[in-house]
Amino acid sequence: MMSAEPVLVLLAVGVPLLYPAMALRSAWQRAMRFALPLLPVPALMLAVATDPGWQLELPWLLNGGLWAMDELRRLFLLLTALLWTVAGIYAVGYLAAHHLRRFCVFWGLTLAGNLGLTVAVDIGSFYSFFALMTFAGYGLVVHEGTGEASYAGRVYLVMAVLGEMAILAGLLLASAAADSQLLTDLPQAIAGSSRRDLIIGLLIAGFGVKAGLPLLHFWLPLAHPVAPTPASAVLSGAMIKAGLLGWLVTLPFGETALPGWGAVMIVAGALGSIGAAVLGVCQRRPKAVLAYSSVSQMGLIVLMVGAALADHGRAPVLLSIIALYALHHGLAKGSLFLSAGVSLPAGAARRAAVWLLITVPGLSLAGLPFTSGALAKLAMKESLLEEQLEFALAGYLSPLMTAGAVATLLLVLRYLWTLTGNLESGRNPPMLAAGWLAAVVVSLVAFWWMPWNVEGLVKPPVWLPAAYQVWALAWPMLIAVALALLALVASRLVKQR
Amino acid sequence: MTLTAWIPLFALMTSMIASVVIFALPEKGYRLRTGVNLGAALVKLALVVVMVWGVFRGVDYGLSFTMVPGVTFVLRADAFSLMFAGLSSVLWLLTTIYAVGYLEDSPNRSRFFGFFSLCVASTMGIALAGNLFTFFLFYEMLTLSTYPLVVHRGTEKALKAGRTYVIYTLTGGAVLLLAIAWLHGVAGDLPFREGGHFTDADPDIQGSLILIFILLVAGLGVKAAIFPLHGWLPQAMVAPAPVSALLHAVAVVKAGAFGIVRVVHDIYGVEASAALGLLAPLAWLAAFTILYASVRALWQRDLKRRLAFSTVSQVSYIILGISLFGPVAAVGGLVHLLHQGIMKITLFFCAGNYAETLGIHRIDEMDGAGRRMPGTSLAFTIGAFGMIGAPPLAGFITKWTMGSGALAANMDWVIAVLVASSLLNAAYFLPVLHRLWFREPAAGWPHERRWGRLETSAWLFWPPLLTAVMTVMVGVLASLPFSPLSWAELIVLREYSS
Amino acid sequence: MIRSLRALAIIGVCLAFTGVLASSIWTISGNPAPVDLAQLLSENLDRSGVEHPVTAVLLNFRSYDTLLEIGVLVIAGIAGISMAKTASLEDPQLCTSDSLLYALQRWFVPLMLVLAGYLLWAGADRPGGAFQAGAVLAATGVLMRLGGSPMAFLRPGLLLRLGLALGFTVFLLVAVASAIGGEAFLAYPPGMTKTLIVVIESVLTLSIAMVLLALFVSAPVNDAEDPEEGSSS
Amino acid sequence: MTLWLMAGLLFTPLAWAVLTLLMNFAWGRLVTWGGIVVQVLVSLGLWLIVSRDGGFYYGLGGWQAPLGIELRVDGLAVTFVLLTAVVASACGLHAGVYIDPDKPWHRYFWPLFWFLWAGLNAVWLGGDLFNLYVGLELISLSAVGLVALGGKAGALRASIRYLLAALLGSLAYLLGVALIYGQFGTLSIAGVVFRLEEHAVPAGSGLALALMVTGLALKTALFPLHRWLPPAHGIAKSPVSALLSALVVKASFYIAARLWLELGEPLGSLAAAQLVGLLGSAAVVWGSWLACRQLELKQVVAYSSVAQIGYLFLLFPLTYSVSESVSLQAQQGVTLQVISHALAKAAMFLAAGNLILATGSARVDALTGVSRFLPFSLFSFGLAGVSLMSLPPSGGFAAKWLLLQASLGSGQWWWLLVLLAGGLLSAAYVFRIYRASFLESLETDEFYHPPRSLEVIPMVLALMAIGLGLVSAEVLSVMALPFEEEGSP
Amino acid sequence: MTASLLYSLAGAMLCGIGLFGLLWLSHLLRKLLAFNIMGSGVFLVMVGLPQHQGGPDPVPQALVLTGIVVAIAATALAVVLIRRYYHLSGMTSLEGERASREGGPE
Repeated sequence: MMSAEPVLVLLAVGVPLLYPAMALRSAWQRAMRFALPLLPVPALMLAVATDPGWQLELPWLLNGGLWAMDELRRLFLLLTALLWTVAGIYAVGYLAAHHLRRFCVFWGLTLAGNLGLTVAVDIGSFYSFFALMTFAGYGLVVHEGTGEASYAGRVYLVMAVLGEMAILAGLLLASAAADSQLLTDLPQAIAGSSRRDLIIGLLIAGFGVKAGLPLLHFWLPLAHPVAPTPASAVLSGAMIKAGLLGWLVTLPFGETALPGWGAVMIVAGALGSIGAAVLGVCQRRPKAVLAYSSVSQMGLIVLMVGAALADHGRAPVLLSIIALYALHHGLAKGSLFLSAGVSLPAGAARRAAVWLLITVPGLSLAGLPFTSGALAKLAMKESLLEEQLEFALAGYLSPLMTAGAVATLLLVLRYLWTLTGNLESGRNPPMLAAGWLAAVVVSLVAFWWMPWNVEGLVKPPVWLPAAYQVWALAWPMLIAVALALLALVASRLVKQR
Repeated sequence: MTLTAWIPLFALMTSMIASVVIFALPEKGYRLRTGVNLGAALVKLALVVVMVWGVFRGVDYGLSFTMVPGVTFVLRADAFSLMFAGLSSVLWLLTTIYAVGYLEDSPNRSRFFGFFSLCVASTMGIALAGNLFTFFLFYEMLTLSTYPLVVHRGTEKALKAGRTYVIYTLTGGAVLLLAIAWLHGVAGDLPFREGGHFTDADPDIQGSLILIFILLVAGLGVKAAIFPLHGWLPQAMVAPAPVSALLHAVAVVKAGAFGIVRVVHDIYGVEASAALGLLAPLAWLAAFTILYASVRALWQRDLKRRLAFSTVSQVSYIILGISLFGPVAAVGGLVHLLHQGIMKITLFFCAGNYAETLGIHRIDEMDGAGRRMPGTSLAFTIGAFGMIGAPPLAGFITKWTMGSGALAANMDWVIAVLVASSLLNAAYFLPVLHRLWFREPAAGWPHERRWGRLETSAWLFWPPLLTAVMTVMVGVLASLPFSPLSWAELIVLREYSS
Repeated sequence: MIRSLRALAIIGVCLAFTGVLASSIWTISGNPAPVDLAQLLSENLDRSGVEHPVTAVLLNFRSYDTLLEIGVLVIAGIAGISMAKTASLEDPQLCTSDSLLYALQRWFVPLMLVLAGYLLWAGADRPGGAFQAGAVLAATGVLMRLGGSPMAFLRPGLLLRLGLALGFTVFLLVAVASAIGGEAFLAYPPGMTKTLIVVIESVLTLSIAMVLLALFVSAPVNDAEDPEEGSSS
Repeated sequence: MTLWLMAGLLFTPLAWAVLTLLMNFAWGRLVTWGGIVVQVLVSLGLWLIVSRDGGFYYGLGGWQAPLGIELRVDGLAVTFVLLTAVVASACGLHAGVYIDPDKPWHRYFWPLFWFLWAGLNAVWLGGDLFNLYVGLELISLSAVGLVALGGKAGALRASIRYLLAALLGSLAYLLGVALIYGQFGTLSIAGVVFRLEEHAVPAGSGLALALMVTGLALKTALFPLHRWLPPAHGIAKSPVSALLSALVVKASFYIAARLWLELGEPLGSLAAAQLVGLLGSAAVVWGSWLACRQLELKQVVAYSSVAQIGYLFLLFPLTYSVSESVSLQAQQGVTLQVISHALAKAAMFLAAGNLILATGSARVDALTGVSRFLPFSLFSFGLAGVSLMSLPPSGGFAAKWLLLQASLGSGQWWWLLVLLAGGLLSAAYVFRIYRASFLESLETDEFYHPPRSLEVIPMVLALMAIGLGLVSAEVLSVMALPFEEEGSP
Repeated sequence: MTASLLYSLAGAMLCGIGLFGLLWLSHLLRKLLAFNIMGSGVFLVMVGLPQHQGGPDPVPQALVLTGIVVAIAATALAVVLIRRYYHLSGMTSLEGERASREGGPE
């Protein structure tokens, strides 16, 4: 199978890149629409079928291209491919004829950028794919063309360009320090360089814009509601993870202990998860709520990144857990977003089933046992036990995590509450329903067969948490439900007066 | 006259002869004129390719004879000159095709194409010049042959722009002549030599060397549109699109930058100019021009004036590149000479298309042009993204190389300049793209013209697309042996090794 | 006021000019010229074929000057004629019918012709020569013209132009003849210098007289003119 | 062989003058074409011989220097003879077609033309002071005759003014000759130089040189004494004004330059040299300033002559007490300036003549839209303008380069500013005419198309002016040749 | 004070007067006469100056003779031009008509 990789990876990146060419002939419009879900398939095959460790030399590409795959990137590639396939199916059903070809062009380009940056190892192509994804993403955000969409697009673009520039400066400084064009050499060079803090600051800020760090997240809640549903699903599911991947690949985790930066990230993570929850709850539109939920979830992941930065010993373990959590969040959040566009069928039984399938991924997000959320949360809890981490804020991690869990469930409940008001009843276009169902299935069922590993933190059988763990997962959810009921009652009283 | 001496001269003479022939053609000799034009362009391109292959293998093309007692007329094709010659001959071919379509039924076309090929002959002369004297000879010929093109329309505005253009360039030429004469007086006839002449200049002439350098940069700065001397470029935008495309984005502006690079690299030598403390102020001036021009571009409402200011800022990249004392930065500067040419000519072609097909000149008239002219707008988008420096296009390669070069020369502030200017570029290009693709068109176009199947006439449609593809290929395939980046590395390698 | 200022200025300039000129003349006459050209001239006089030194210089040593000088005279003649209109000869007010003048004319004309002939011949060894003879001849012409005789040959036609050119042509032919013979331009073949000089002198006299007369006779009173360039013709 | 050539050179113009006197204009034209061919061949032959064997003295009438008249045939003289041959033949051919043959007084055009040519040759080759005076007179009178030929009141007025100025100049020159003869007893320049080397410089003889130079400056229309030139050159017919501007003005300058190069050291003074240079610079500025303000095309070109003449007089300061190489550079520079100005100015006047013939009016702003009807003449006018602005690759540029080098070498840097400012100022008025011709005027009135051959001649001259820059090394190679044998005292 | 010096000085005086007349007078014929006076002054200087080393020197006399002829030719041409100018424009001096562009007569 070794020889197949280069062809497969070229196909994975090439197919979506060349797909927009179909837009030249208006006759191919129908074919373009149905080809949407097929685009990520080669990438999916690459992620699932082949085992990582291969390398593809492209000497003529930019400053000497090198594409490779390792354990971490494989997870991200898998997430991206899965999510884009599912969203693709959904999009076929969802799309109106208005500006269809333009949508497909930008869809293809963004997908190519997203896939490319997961496989790229040399700085040139990584940054190229990153920029391609960002600018093409703009096309998806402003697709509707309403005033609000173009405003959101403008904010997205301004912040994205600022982020890009920060990344460019950071990468430049790092590559100058490392005197090489490969990402793999950067962490070690950054650790040793005289301008370490400047580089780290730039990289964190640059990728932070994409990953939704607090104070850099403003475009997220604006962009998601206006973007078409499949686009916002992909936006929050896969594209945010690109920022995360940027951190994981460039920042010097294993080299030296960076207590300072670790602390900063933890504070940011905490702020992100709780602050986003507070804001999210007050939102009226379901997609806005979900946007804030993404920011809050990313806050949690940032916690783990901060921990990894602070304690370089535990870094490798934490990285794989971060990847696992990102995978779980991507899939769950994707299905939630797709559900926002679903309409309720006629029959009571079918209506109940639909509601059930909507709530379960949400609950899994909050850590419902037997779901990927539980596993992710447990793994996170185990990895962040303070006795193994020796740095200042280690003690605060577990309370923050519980607060995070509570916040997540609150947001999910708020989402469900707002959804009841917004969902209209009627027949779902077949492909739309299929896309949404596929997302739910993948998030709940297929998750267990994916090639993640929990480094032995959670004892097998992983999908059946131990008794004490069930309680650890359950009590934050109970608190959240209690708070929700309290809020419901308070709102009732206010309405009567 | 051996063959190696014959080829550079003939490369120069092809367009000279073409211009004479075209002048003699009657106005309605349309087919013959286009034939002569394209034939000359192809022949020239072939000769340049032969020379490129020759120089790559180390063949030395040279020709010299004493023109005025004490000064020799030298033509020499070294690596750097072929880079510029290559650029101008390729882009001239495309612009000729474009110009044939653009000037469909306007008067005085024989006059136009005559001066057009004369101008390219002088550009080729500038590229192949072997010493400052020959360089100056073609430098002034360029001024003369571009004036009729700038005032081609004959309207009052065009003539006023022509007047400003002449005042600027001729004064610059006079200053340059003063400097060259003084240099000739101080150090005799200096051929361009890799590594320069003044590495160990004796102290007493150092004072005058500095003054001469300032005068040289001032004289060349007029055409390179460095800050205080850039006034003529935006005004010269009144010229027809092919003129502003080839001249003010590629030939004239690049001649100035090319001259400065020659002075720093081949006359003074990089070490000497650094020792004399000349590079730092030059770098500051170039940086200031980059930022100033980008800021000015923000407020321009007319599309071509905005592109003109963007050219002013982009050309200073080249100067910034070579004034950062380091091989990698120099590579960045030199490669930008080519990249900016390709990208900017795409933008000007598209601007010309919009003006010619839809009659729109101002930016706020461009709403929804993307739907009506998707091909041209796609090219415009690629060009714009290239200018912003978005990878994987040509602009990114320059910015990346220059950035790492600046860091190697530990000039950190250059990174800030590069980032700031990319932001400014984005600030004045992205709104245009937004209007192009995401805005609904206004009621009707000012005056629309139909050309059957294609969105605009074939002559106007293909060149911008071709240059857009070149922008992408030059960016993506940057490390190919004959790509601009590796050719720039070859130049700098020879420059810094001697 | 300005006029007087201007007068003063011009007077000042002229006085200064004269003063400087006088002082330099004074200093020059102070020290003698190092070489005496006259003494050198006398040695070569015999080879010049003419006894009188002035004529020798005029027609032999510096004959090129004389050739060009005759050329200048012919130019003046040409310019004069080019202004004339054919009918000017019959211009009434130029010729008088006064009988006293007619009688006087009958006495003087033969006398002046003889004088002219003498002057021409004397040029060889005593002061005289072509120019003086030509002038006297011209004077007789003027007298006859005033006396009313219609000098037909002076009408600006081929005859007049032939007369003008005659002297100059002969001189030129003699000059080129010796050059063809291998000598320098304007050198006389040895031995024949005396006769050649006399021939040239006489032909010159005729031409000089013709030029001076033509200038007087064809007074430019006509309106023939060429429109100035560019003005709407 | 050289004797034959010398005889031919001196004999043909005078013979042709007389020959054409006897014919009408049409016949005269045919004969003139023959004469032109002979004269050009002879000049070329002489040039080749001198470039091979170097200069020599040619005693006229077989007599040697102090007594007889000697012609000094060196590189400079021969270059000028060849230049005259080229420009005069061009003007002759152009006049043949330009001038209306059936007007009776035009029959006298050819004789005056040939006398002018003979006078010019006499001046270029003259080595004897008095002979130069007669040559100058020959030129002046024939030039006045040409200006006045068939002219109206304005032309006559200009020719009278010209005649008076010329005569005053000649008299001043003659007075100088008288003083020199009184002082040194010999009339040949070589003799005077020989005397000066032997004896100490006698006081009072400086005035002689000053007088001669002033007289010649008046005849060359140097700045304060220039007012006679513009009317004369402006109003005369185009071929005539081309001849005047290109050659006649240069004759008196040539003599002044010769005197200065031979007698400048002993008799002249630094103050005088700098004064003349200053006047030259003033001429450049004043001439260009006025050229910008003229309304009529030929007046612009005439005033541009006044300006360009200013450059020539930079020779005086640049060759006074400077090193040998710098002085040679200055001489070469001025020679190139003379040649390129002669070619460019002749081309410009002939082209202006065509343009005026086509547009029907002599004004500059009547040129709008002519580029569509008469592009060829306009282009030759433009090319000549390039040489006037001394932009590369024209001869004017090579001249300016050499003058720049000379002024740098001699340390008189202020001439640098004059040269550069002069270039820019001349660009001002040349571009004013370009501007007028490029303006697209809507009302395209009908134009008269002059015969095609009229347009070819100015183009050839303009191309030669442009090409001169490239071949200036060969052209100047003749100048610095040693003499065959030293001239006898 | 030899006789020749006297002649030369007289010549110089004549030149001065002639020059003044030429510059100051406006009537063309008077200018012409002034020109002739100056001419004869110059000729006097030319002949007078070399006279002093004993005996007359024939060379200047020949030169003067040629000079006189040239002067006659010039005067004749001037007269012809003036008459024609008078005939065409009725003016006897150059200043009368429109001043030249710079103003100020010659």
